[in-house]
Amino acid sequence: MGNELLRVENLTKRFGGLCAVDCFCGTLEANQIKGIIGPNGAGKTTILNMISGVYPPTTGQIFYKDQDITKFQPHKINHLGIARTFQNIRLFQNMTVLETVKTAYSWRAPYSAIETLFSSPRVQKFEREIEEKSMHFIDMVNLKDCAKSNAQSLPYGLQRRVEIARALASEPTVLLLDEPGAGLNQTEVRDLVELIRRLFIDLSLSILLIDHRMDVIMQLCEWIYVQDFGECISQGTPEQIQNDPIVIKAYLGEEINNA
Amino acid sequence: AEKEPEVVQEETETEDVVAEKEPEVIKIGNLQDESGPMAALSGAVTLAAEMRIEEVNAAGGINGRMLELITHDTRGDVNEAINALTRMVVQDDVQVVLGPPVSNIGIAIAPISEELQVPIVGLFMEDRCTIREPGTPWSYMFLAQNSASRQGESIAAYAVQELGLTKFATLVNTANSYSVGLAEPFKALVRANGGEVVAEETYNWEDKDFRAQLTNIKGTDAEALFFPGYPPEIPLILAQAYELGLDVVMLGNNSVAPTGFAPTTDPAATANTFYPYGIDSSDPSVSDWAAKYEARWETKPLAQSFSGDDAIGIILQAIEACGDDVTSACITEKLNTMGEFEGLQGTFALDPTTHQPIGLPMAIFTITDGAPVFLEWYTPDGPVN
Amino acid sequence: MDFYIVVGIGIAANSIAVLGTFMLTGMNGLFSLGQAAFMGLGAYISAILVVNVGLPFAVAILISMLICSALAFLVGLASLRIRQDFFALVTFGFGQAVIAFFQEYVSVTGGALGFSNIPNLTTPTLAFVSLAVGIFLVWGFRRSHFLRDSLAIRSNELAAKVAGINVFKHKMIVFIIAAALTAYAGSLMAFHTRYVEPKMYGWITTVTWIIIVFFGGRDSLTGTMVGSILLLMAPELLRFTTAYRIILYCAIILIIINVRPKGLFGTWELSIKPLLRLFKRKKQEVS
Amino acid sequence: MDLIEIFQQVINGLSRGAIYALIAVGFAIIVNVLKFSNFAHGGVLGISAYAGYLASSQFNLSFIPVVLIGMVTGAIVAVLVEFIAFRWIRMQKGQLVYFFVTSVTMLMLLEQILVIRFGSFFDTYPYDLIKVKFINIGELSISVTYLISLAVTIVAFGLLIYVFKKTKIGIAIRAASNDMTTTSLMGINTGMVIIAAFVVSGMMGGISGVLFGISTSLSPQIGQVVVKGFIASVLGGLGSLTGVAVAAVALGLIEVFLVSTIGSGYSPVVIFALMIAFLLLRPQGFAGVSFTDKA
Amino acid sequence: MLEINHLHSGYNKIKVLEDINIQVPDGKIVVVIGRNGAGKSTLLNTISGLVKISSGSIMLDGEKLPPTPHRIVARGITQIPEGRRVFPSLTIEENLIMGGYLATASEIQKRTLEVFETFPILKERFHQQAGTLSGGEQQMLAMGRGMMANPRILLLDEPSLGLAPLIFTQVFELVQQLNEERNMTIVLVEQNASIALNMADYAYVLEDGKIVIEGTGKDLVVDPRVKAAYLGGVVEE
Ligand SMILES: Nc1ncnc2c1ncn2[C@@H]1O[C@H](COP(=O)(O)OP(=O)(O)OP(=O)(O)O)[C@@H](O)[C@H]1O
Ligand SMILES: Nc1ncnc2c1ncn2[C@@H]1O[C@H](COP(=O)(O)OP(=O)(O)OP(=O)(O)O)[C@@H](O)[C@H]1O
Ligand SMILES: [Mg+2]
Ligand SMILES: [Mg+2]
Repeated sequence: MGNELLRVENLTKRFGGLCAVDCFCGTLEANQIKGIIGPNGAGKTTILNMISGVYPPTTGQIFYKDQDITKFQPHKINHLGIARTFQNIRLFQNMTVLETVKTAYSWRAPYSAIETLFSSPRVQKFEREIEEKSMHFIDMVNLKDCAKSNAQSLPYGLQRRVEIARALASEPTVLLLDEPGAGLNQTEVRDLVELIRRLFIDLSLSILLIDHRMDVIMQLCEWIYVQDFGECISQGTPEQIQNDPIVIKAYLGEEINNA
Repeated sequence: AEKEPEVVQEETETEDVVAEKEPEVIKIGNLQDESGPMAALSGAVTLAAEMRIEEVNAAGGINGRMLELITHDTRGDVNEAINALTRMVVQDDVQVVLGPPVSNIGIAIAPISEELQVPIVGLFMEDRCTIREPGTPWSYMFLAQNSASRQGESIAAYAVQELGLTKFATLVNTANSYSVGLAEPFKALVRANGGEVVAEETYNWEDKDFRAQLTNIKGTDAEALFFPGYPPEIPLILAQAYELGLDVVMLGNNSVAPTGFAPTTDPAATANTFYPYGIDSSDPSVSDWAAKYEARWETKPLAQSFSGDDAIGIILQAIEACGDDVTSACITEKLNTMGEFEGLQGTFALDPTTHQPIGLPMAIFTITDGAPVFLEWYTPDGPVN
Repeated sequence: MDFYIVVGIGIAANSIAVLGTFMLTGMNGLFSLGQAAFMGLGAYISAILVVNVGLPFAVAILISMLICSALAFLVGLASLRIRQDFFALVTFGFGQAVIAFFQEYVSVTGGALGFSNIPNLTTPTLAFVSLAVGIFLVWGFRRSHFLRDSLAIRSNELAAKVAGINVFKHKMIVFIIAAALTAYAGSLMAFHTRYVEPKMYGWITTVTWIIIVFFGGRDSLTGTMVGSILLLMAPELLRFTTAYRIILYCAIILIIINVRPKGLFGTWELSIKPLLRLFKRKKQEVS
Repeated sequence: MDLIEIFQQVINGLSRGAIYALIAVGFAIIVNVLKFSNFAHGGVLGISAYAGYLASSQFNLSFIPVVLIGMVTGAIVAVLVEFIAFRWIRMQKGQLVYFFVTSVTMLMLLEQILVIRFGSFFDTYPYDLIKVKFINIGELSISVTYLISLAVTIVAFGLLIYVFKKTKIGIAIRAASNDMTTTSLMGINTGMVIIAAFVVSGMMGGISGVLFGISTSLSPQIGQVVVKGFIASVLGGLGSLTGVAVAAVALGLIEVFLVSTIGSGYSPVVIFALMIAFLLLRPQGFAGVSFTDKA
Repeated sequence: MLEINHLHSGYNKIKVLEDINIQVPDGKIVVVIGRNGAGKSTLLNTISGLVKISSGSIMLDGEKLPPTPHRIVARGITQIPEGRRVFPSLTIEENLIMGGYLATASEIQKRTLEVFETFPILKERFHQQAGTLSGGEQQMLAMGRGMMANPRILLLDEPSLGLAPLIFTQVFELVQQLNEERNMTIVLVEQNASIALNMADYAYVLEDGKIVIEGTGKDLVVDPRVKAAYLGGVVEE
C-alpha cells in the first residue's frame, strides 16, 4: 500500500506470565482514523505504549514509513512524527497550560545549550515563535482562557484537552489517543468528536483511537480492531463490528448496542 | 621514673606589677577547631590556655596589662581558618595567635601568617607547618612541642634499640595528616637501622573496624605493629588485635596516653604496648598541674593540654620580654631569640632554622595492668640521661 | 587584606559551586552527592598545573574544567540512564573514589597532608566578576526551553520523553555544565586558600550546597544566590555564639524550610522589568 | 594467604556486614515507606548510642536494659525528628526532596548536639557490659557483638517483613507512601501511621546505635555510618528489605576483601567501579523487584 | 440524613463552591451532574474533609462532621475518588485491605470475597501491583476498595470512568444493588447523565459552583435545559 504510515507486525507483550498483547497486526494509513476497542485489560493501552516506545515489545516489529522503529526511544519516535496522549493523565507539576504545551517544541530548538548560556538572541526569538504556535493549539482545543492557569489544577475533563494540545504541538503525522472521551458528558463528547474530526481534516492527521464511548468510536473510525485478552478477536468497519456477535458478547453487550 | 624537667612556676613570673600606664588588654588570638572533628584536641588547648590566662590575670597580668584570649572556631576547615585568622588580626587586633593542634590548618595558614605578619605558636606537628624549605622556617610559625617526625623517630629508635625489634608492620590512617606524618619518619628510621617494614596497612577516616588489616598483619612475620592515629581508634585497634590473637609488640603515638588503657579495654589487650609522650605524667610537677587542670575543668587533660600550656607559656614569655612594645613584630623577634623555656614538657629552646623545639626528648611509656608506666626519656639518637 | 574581602572571595567562589548544584539538583532534581569532588578535581588539577607544570593560571583552569566535564560525561554515561536514586549513589561513590585518589596519590597530591604553596591568584575582582558571569550564564540557561524541560523531567519523566525531550541528553548537558562550573569554583578556591586537602571535598560539602539551594528556593535563581550568600556568611555572622553556631545554623535552615517549604524565595525571581516600569511610572508622575 | 586467614577474613566481612545490615534496615524502612533517604537516621543512631552509653556507664545497667534504653531513645528521637523536620513540610504538601534536605540538616544538628554535650572526644561502653567479647574457634575469632547484631538483624527482618506485608498498620504505612490523601480517605489517620513508621525505624536505629557503639567507640560523628545504610538501601532495590540486607552484607564482605587485598587506600575507587558494573548489570538492585510506572 | 447548608469552599484563594444546599436522605440515591470544572469533585472532597469549608456546614444526623478525613470515614462516609487513585505499589489484595481498614479481619475476608464475585478479574490478579493494572481494572479496584468499607454513605466520583460497556452497566447495577440490598445511601457524581438520572431519587445540577437546577431524577431527564447541556441535546441518528 502506497500511503501506509504505520504498520505493526506480530506485536506481543508479556508481563511475567501474563500475555497482555498477543501477536497484534495492524496498519494505519495516511489520513485515516482507526480505533481499538475491547474490554478492560485487553491490551489496548499496551499497544499504544509499544508504538510510542514506552515499553519495548517482547516480540514483533513496528514500522513507520517503512522504517523499523521497534527499538527506538520514545523521544525519537516523537521526533519522527508520532504523538500520543495518556489514559492516566500525565501533566507536569507547577506548569501552566501554555508551558506544558511548549515542552513539545523543546527538541526543535535551533540553538545549543552553550548558546543559551550566553543568552544568544536566537533563544528569545524561538521562544516567541513557539509561544504563538502553542497558543494556536491551545485555542484549537478551546483552552484559551486557561492558558495561564496551572495545568494540574484544571478539572479532569480539561486536563485531557491539555494532553491533546501537547500532543498536537509535536506537529505529528500520527496521533495516538488513549480514551480522550473518558470523563466527559454526552454534550462534551459531541464536542470532542467534532474537535477530533476538525483536527483530522485541518491538520491532515492519521489517528489511532482508543475509547470505551461507542459514540466516539463509531462516529469517527473507518476501521476498528477489537482486542480481547490480548488477542485481536475481530476487525472491520463500524457496522461490521457493531453486528459481530463475538464483539457483542465480549465487549458491547446487548443493551448498549440497542440503545 | 626520674624527675627530669622542672616546671615553670607561673606565680613568680607575674610578681612585678607595673603601675598602670595604659590598662589596655593584650589580645591573644586562639585559632581552634571548636566544632569540627578535632574539637576535643583543640578544646584541650583552649582549656589550658584559658587556665593559664586566668592565673596570670589574677596575679595582675603581664607588665600590668591584662590578657584576653580571643577564640575563633575553624570547624577543621581551611577556608574558615583563614577567615578566622584574618578576622582576629584585622578586626580583633590580636598581636599573637595560639595555633591549633591540626597540621593541615597549620600548613594552610603558614603563608597567610606571612602576609598578616602575625606570629603563631601552635601544636601543628608537621614539618611543613614551620619549615618553608630545608634550612628556612616560615617566619611567623612556631611549634611548641616535638614534631611528628621526631615523635615517630623516637619510638622507632626505642623499638629498634631498646626492644631489639627488626620486623615491623604499620597501620596508618591515610586520611589523617598526623597519622601519615608519624608513619613516614618511623619507617625511614627503622629502615636506616637495618630493620624491615613487612606490612603497611592503611585505613580511612571513618573506619572503626580494623580486623581485615589486623588479620593481614597476623599473616606476616611482623614482630611489632606501629599504629599512629587519633584517640578514638586506639582502643579499638588494641582490642581487635587482642581478639584476633595478634601477638606482637604494639607501638603507639602520643594519642595512646589518655585513651589506650581506658577502663574500657581489657587489660590483657594493652599488654606489650609502648608509646611516646610529651611529658612524664608521673613527675609530681606534671601531675600537680594535671590535678589543677582537672579541678578547674572537671575533665582529664589530654596530651594537647600539656603542650598547649607550654605553647601559651612561650607566647607569654615573649610578650613579657617585649615590655611595653607588645606588637607582632616584637613578639616574633622575641620568639626567634627566645632562649630557654621551662615548660611541662621540659626545658627547651626553639631552633631558629626550623622554629621547632630543640633538645626536647620524648617520654617512653608502657602499659602494665592497664596503667601507664614511665620507662625513660628518649630521642631519635638514643636515650637521654 | 580587608577581612570582608577575604570572606567575600570565599563566598563568591563557593556560590559558583552552588550555581552548579542549583542547576543540577534544584532545577533538575538530580541529587549528585559527589559534586564536591568536581570542586576538588578543579582545585587540584589547576593547582598542580600551575605549581608543578608552570602553566598559566587561565590555561590551567581551562584544562581542569575540560577534564571535569569529561569525567562528568563518563559518570553520567553510567548513571543517568538508570533510576534516579542510582545517580545519587554512583556520584557518591565517585566522590569517595576521587578523595581516595587525592589521598593515595601522594607523590603528586601530597596525600592527607594536602597540596600547598599555591600562589594567591584569585583576586577579589576575578572572584566577583566570575560569580556575576556565572549567574548570567545560568540565567540565560533558564530563559531558554531548558528550564521548561527541567521542570517537565523533574515532574514526569515519561511524559517528557513522549513529548520529544531527549531526557538523557538533557540530564547529561546539565551534569556537565554543573561539573564545569564546580570545577571552576574549585580553582578559584584553591588559588584563594592556597592550600587544598582531600577532606575538603567530602559529601558533607556537597550536601551543604544542596541545602543552600533548597533554603533559597530551588525554583528561584535569585533565591538561591541570596540563600547562598546568607548561609555561607552565616558561620561568620554567628561567630559570637561560639560553640552553638552550627546548631543555630541548622536551626535557621530548619525553620525557614518548615515555614516556607518552597524555599526563602519560592519561585520569585528578581527581574529588571518591574524596576524599569517603576522608574517609568515615576517619570510620568513627575511630568 | 592461608586458609585460616581466608576464613577469618570472611568472618570479618560477615561481621561488618551484620552491623551494616542493622543500620541499613532502619534506614530502608523510611526509604521504602516515605520514598526519601532519611540521613537523620544517623543522628538517631548517634543519640541512642550515647544514651545507651550513659545508661551503662553512669547507671551501671546491664546489656539488655541498655539495648532497651537505646531502642526507646531511638524511637523518641525519630519521632522528634519527624515533628521538627518533616511534619510541617508534609502538611503543606511540600516536595519529597525537601525531606532529604531537612534530614541532612537534622543529622548535622544532632551531631553538633553531641559535640557540645560530649565534646568531640570519644567514649567507650564499659568493658564488662558484655562479659564474653569474642569467641575463639580454633584459630578463628568471632566477635560476640557482631553475632548479636546478626541475630537481631535476622529477628528484626522477620518481624518487619511480617509487619509490612501482613498487618494492617504495615500496609497502611506503605499506602501512605503512595498517596497520603487517598490513604486518609480509607479512614486511616495518616499522621499516626507516619509516626508508627518513624517509631519502628527509630527503634532499629536505637538498637544499631547501641550495638555499633558497643562494638566500636563513640564519637559525635558516629552517625555518619548511615551512609552505609544509604548505599545498601539503594543497591538493595526499592521496596525490598531483604534486598537491602543482602546488599549490606555484600558491602561488608567486599570492603573486607578489598582492604585485605589492595588495602583501604584505593578501595573506594574499586567500590565505585563495582557499583557501576552492578547497576548496569542489575538495574533493579539485589532484590529484583522493580516497580514500573505503568503508562 | 446528610445535610449541606449554605456551603462555601475552595482552594486557598480560589472559591469554587458557593452557597450549596443539598439534602441526602438515608437510603436514597442522590446524583450530582455538571460540566467539567463545575465543582462536583470539590463538593465530594468537601464532604470527605479533603477540602476545607470556608463557611456553611455539613451535618450528619444533625451533628457536624469532624474536621479530618479519617474521622469522617469513621462516621460512615466513604468516597471513591475521581481518577481511581489506587495505591500503585500495593497489590490488589492490599488495596482491598486498606479499603476495609476500619473493619475486623473476618469482615475483611467476607467482603473481599464479595468484591471478587463482582469483579472476577481482580481475583485472577490478586497479587498484581495495582499500578500495573489497566485503567479499567484500576477503576474496578477503586470500586471494590470502596465496597470494602461498607459505609453508610458512599460518595462516588465518576465511577464509570474508563470502563468498558459491559462493566459499565454492571457498575451501575452494583450501585443500585448496594442501595437496595444494604440500604446504602449514595451520592453519585457522573458524566453519563442519562443513566445516572434514571436511577436517581433526587438530582442536582451544578454550574460554576452553584446549584442551578434540582429535582427528582425523572424530572431532570426530561428537563430541556438538562437535555441540551448534559444529554447531548438532540440525539443523533
Ligand atoms: N507493567 C505491567 N506489569 C504487569 N502487567 C501489566 C503491566 N502493564 C499492563 N499490564 C496488564 O496487561 C493487561 C493489559 O493492560 P492495558 O493497559 O493494555 O489494558 P487496556 O486494554 O488499555 O485496558 P483499559 O481499557 O482498562 O484501559 C492488563 O491486564 C494489565 O493488568
Ligand atoms: N487543587 C486545586 N487547586 C486549585 N484549584 C482547583 C484544584 N482542584 C480543582 N480546582 C478548581 O476548582 C474548580 C472545580 O473543579 P472540580 O474538580 O471540582 O470540577 P469537576 O466538576 O469535578 O470537573 P470534572 O467533571 O472535570 O471532574 C475548577 O475550576 C478547578 O480549576
Ligand atoms: Mg487502557
Ligand atoms: Mg471531577
